[in-house]
Amino acid sequence: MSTPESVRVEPDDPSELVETTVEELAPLYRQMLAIRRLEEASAKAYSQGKIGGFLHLIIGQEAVCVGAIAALTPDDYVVATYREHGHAYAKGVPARPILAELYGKKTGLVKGLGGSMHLFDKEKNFLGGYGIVGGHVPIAAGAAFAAKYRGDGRVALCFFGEGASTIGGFAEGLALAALWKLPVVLICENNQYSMGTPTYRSLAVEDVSLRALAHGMARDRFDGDDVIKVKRRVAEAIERARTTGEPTLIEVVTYRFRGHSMSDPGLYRTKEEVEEWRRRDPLNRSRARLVELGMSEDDLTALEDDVKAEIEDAVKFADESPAADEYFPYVIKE
Amino acid sequence: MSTPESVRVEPDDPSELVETTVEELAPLYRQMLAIRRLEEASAKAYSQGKIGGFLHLIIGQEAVCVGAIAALTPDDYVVATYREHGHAYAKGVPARPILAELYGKKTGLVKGLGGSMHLFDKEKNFLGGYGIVGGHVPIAAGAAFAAKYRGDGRVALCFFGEGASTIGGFAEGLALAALWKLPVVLICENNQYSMGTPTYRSLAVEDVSLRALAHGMARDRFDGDDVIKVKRRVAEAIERARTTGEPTLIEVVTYRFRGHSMSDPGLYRTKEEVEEWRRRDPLNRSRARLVELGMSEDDLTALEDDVKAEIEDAVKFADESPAADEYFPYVIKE
Amino acid sequence: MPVISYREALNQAMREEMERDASVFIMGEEVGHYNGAYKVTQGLLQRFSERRVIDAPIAEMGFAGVGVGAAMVGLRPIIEFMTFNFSLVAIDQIVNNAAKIYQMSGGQFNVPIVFRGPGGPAVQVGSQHSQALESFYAHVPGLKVVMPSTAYDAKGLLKTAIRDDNPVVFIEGETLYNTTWDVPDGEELLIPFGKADVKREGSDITLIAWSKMVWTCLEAAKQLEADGINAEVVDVRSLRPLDVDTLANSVTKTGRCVIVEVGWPVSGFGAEVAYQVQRACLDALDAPIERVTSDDVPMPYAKNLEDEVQPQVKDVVAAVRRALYLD
Amino acid sequence: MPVISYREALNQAMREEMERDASVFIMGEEVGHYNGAYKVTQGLLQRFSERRVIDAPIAEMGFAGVGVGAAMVGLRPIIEFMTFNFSLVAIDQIVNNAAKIYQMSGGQFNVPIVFRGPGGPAVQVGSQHSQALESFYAHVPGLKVVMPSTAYDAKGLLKTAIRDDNPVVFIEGETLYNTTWDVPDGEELLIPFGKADVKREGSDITLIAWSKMVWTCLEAAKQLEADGINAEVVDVRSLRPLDVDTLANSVTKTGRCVIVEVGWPVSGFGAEVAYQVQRACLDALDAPIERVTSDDVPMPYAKNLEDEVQPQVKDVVAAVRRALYLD
Ligand SMILES: Cc1ncc(C[n+]2csc(CCOP(=O)(O)OP(=O)(O)O)c2C)c(N)n1
Ligand SMILES: Cc1ncc(C[n+]2csc(CCOP(=O)(O)OP(=O)(O)O)c2C)c(N)n1
Ligand SMILES: [Mg+2]
Ligand SMILES: [Mg+2]
Repeated sequence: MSTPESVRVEPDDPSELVETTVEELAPLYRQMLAIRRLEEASAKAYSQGKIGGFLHLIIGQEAVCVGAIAALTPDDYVVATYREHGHAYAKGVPARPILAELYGKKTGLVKGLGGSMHLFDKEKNFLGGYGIVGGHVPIAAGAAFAAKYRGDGRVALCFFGEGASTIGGFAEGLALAALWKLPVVLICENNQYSMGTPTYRSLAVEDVSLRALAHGMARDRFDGDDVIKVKRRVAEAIERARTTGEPTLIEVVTYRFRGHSMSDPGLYRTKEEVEEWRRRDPLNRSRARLVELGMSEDDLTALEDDVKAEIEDAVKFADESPAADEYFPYVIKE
Repeated sequence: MSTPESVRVEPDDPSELVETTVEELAPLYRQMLAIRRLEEASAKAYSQGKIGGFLHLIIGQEAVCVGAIAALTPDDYVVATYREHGHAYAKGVPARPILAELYGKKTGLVKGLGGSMHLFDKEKNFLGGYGIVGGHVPIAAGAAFAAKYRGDGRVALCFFGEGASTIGGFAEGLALAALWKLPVVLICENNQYSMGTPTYRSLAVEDVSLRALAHGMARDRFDGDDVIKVKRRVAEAIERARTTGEPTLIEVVTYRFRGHSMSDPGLYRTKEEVEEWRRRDPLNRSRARLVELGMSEDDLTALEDDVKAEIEDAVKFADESPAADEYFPYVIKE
Repeated sequence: MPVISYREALNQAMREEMERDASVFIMGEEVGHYNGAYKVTQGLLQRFSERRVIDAPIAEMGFAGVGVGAAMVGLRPIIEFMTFNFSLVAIDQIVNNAAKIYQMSGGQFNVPIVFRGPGGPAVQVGSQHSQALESFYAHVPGLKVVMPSTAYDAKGLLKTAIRDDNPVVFIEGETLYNTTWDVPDGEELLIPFGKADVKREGSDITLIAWSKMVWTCLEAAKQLEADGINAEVVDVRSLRPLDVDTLANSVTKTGRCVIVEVGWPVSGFGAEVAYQVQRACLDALDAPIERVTSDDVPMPYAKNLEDEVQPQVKDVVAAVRRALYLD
Repeated sequence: MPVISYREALNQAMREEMERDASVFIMGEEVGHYNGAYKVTQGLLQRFSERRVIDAPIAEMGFAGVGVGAAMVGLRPIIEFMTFNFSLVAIDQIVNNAAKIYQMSGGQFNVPIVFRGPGGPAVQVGSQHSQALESFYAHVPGLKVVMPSTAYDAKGLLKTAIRDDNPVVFIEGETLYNTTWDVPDGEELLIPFGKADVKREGSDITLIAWSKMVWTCLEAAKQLEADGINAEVVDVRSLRPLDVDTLANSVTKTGRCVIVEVGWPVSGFGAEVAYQVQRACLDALDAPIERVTSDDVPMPYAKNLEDEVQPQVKDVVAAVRRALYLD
């Protein structure tokens, strides 16, 4: 059994600064902000009855998907859960079809058939959007298997919550990725709750990354406040996957500011706890960093206005789009 | 995360001697021998067409089930796989109903309904006999859960092959046992092959016991040649389960002398490898030890004759028993 | 009689049975501290403590199996699936273990366990979270399968399920939790399995349904009345064992039959019902049996499509008119 | 035409398709070095190397899912289940992922995957290893379900399955591997899905079956001939899509119908067939449709009981006589 030298299992000191530039950080800040605004717009539309079903927001966790996916190339694959609007956006899916999908419109990313939990974009190599906890981990391993089979150098990123770490799908995906050395990076977004259950009541050991150990798989573990740190650390794993074909299990400690889904008031957490994490808001942190790095308030405001306009446009688009209208053609491919 | 001090993960030096007495060892040797003869009788009956279906023999591995179960009390539970004749016998099930079951007779342990893979004995707290790899691990955790629920101090032993360590049922059973601190001892009989697949092609890391690590579960790993050693080491885990309620994952390295089942000629192993392990035959080892400890050849021969008579009687019983004749009453309990 | 919700009825059933029998416990995701994803287990943790109301991590195969093991040695677990969609990762425990252990052990170990939770299409949750799987479970010998449509039936059938010595798959209507019905207080409400229930008497045609579709049929019957068509609505309630007699008696009386289910058409449980009814009363049938089912597609997300896919009152009315040769 | 075994036919189908299309690969337990638990993949590892013939550890949910992911990005996996009994631990991948991804993705990602392996009762392997699960899979939109009875059909249907752009559940008869049939050599054998096959022409009654039961029906037809009864045997072959036309044409011709399946009776696929046939030709039916199924029990181990549980030639003959009002 071997574990790479590079493994750092403890969350780092959150105040630690990772070197970056305005050129690198500003677009990531923009993505995070767009995701935040998109989620807020979705929440609003949900409360207006324009979106139905389950709506899982990622507010507070934006730095994870944005940072991780920033380390990919467009050819690489991303596989995610039901909490995936941000991941889709970070992979290049525009706000318009995402929101239209949530509205159940014909112009939606998947024609109104999938809704919030099932975003897919073939062109962007965004492979979904899955509602069965853990069931998508083998799928990500499969995309990585295909990359290895073809030798095309692609890598698959797979996102899942810490709640998924107890289910068989995750365990089997992990075992196969390790055994066959598949170029997949498994990213556990440990937001410390699986619905209303805190990790200390669902995990015997509150360190998901340790699962890699018994499979001789590389692992990493850090906090997800700094989008650049996420990018750097995930980039190491991606590099390892791309060059050696070896998988990595990464755990990023993060926090969702809102309930599990729109129907969850989140009463199982104290106000203080939520406040504490809101103070660590990855967006504020990145914005402050941009100011430090010399980005002007004007430029920031311009960026923020641009995001606002983008999301407003998406809302308008979703609002004005026609309702979804067909489903039979998409059951069996002829 | 904590791992008990007592963990020893490397297989011990097989020549190492564990203290014992004739009084302790002789009955265990007798059990092992009875199991060996029972398996041989089964193999013969299979080749005569008296037993059908899949027949998985445990020849070579006898010291594991015998040693482990010797450390239990009758009230404790045992849950096993399809390769479980020996486990049933060690838990106190007589040879007669075991063999009659394999023959599909009315007098069989489960009335001819289960066959070789599905032995059950309620009175002996032998909970089966399961054919779906890994699926019985949660069941063992469930029996342990019941023991904890009632506070009755019972412990459950669960046996499985190393091939089961990649499947979800095992992973979930392990996670739950660790989280809920269930008094279960999970015993991986690592016979180095899962059907025709050697461990180096099925496991990323050829040490199943390491899986315990990430769950903060106690673990142990040793070879299964010496029945007394198995008994001692498993006894430690049983003691831990009984007194603290904590589960243990134990891996015992062993070897099956024959194919996976009667229909497997075992061509994937070299003659030399098989010979090497036959030389380590746990029965020979125990017999030699008994001689060393002062048991006379006469006493040994008497014991061996007794075993022979017991199994011959069981064969006769099975042969002469009437065929199974009903199945409807055992579908739904009225 | 007090009018209570389907949710409250289920809660009462579990509470009463847990009071009555210390071997009954509940295990599932969010059943305790969260009081249940659908609040069906509201207050039970508080009443019975963490020993008997156990929050499980996400490991359906694992905790379903833990339930089976515990049941084998005499406890009476109630395993909650947050929804039956998630039972698919645990179905091996249900089909290969729970249903078969009594047989495999030659009658030694029975498995008194209830697998319960909401099933059937929910609202706008997409195809992975919206499906009716009763045909799977009804197929399997060794299981009992129950699907109540009303609060009354929910309470009486769940209490029976908990006392049953066999594994019971108890599928609640995901959209029925807020529906209300008269449910007697005080006295013991136990509804035997294998008894269909005539929810509305009628003479012209028999509508056979279970769970949510009973409500759709009752609504259709109301509309049909306006056209002078008097429909009888029979609620199957217990799919396995199935009460063919009550169904056949009704069809013998009316001469016509429409079977309504929210599941997929092919190999849906309705096909079995159709076969049984046809066998029991072919001569009494004045028209071919009609089936109304969801479309043969995974459930779409958009509300308008979702409605289109599922049987609506108008679809039932249309089927009745076909069966009466009115159109 | 060369006479080859069902096993060899499947092997040829895979070999030919792997030669033809580099994106086809095989994954499963013991498919490579061991040449398959039932030797269906004999020689393929040697021919195509470990890259394309992949021995998987015991993790059906995992490797079924790996297949789905690989198929989404354009490979064409053949996933072998050592037997379909073990598909129950992977069924979530089949039902919730493979079958639905084309729909969930709004038609963007199709999943060209074959899940294959033996199914149906084997011989004396007990209830966990002996069951017919086709009713489960046939229930699910998004899947195709195929069950060949002969070497000819096995080859032609498997080749079609591998080329199909959708997930195909391909269930082989666990006891049919050694049966032989004429299979053309050289030319390309592709049998379209959705086409039932009349395996024996007859005029008095239609026997409908699939997989192993086709052989039972052919044997019954032979015996019936001695009594002057001329039975037509129709092999369903493709359960989903189902060729109702061919079935209905036969029943319209004969006026009588017996459906024979080796699965459990309740909600078995035969109920669906019965419903479809009844709908398509109620007026042509001179007697109620008869079904012959296994008994409603988990499979016992003892040979004599195992035979008793499953439909035998004599049971088919008896059902035919009932349908002809001869007894
Ligand atoms: C197999 C399965 N079981 C249960 C659920 C219901 N469920 C949906 S999300 C969720 C919690 C998941 O928590 P986690 O994995 O930590 O992800 P998070 O929601 O925190 O992002 C549960 C229990 C499900 N979707 N699938
Ligand atoms: C879920 C499942 N998949 C596949 C099989 C077929 N199978 C039976 S035993 C076996 C090998 C098991 O190997 P291991 O766990 O090492 O146990 P051993 O037979 O060596 O004792 C396999 C693949 C099965 N029974 N269940
Ligand atoms: Mg979480
Ligand atoms: Mg082994």
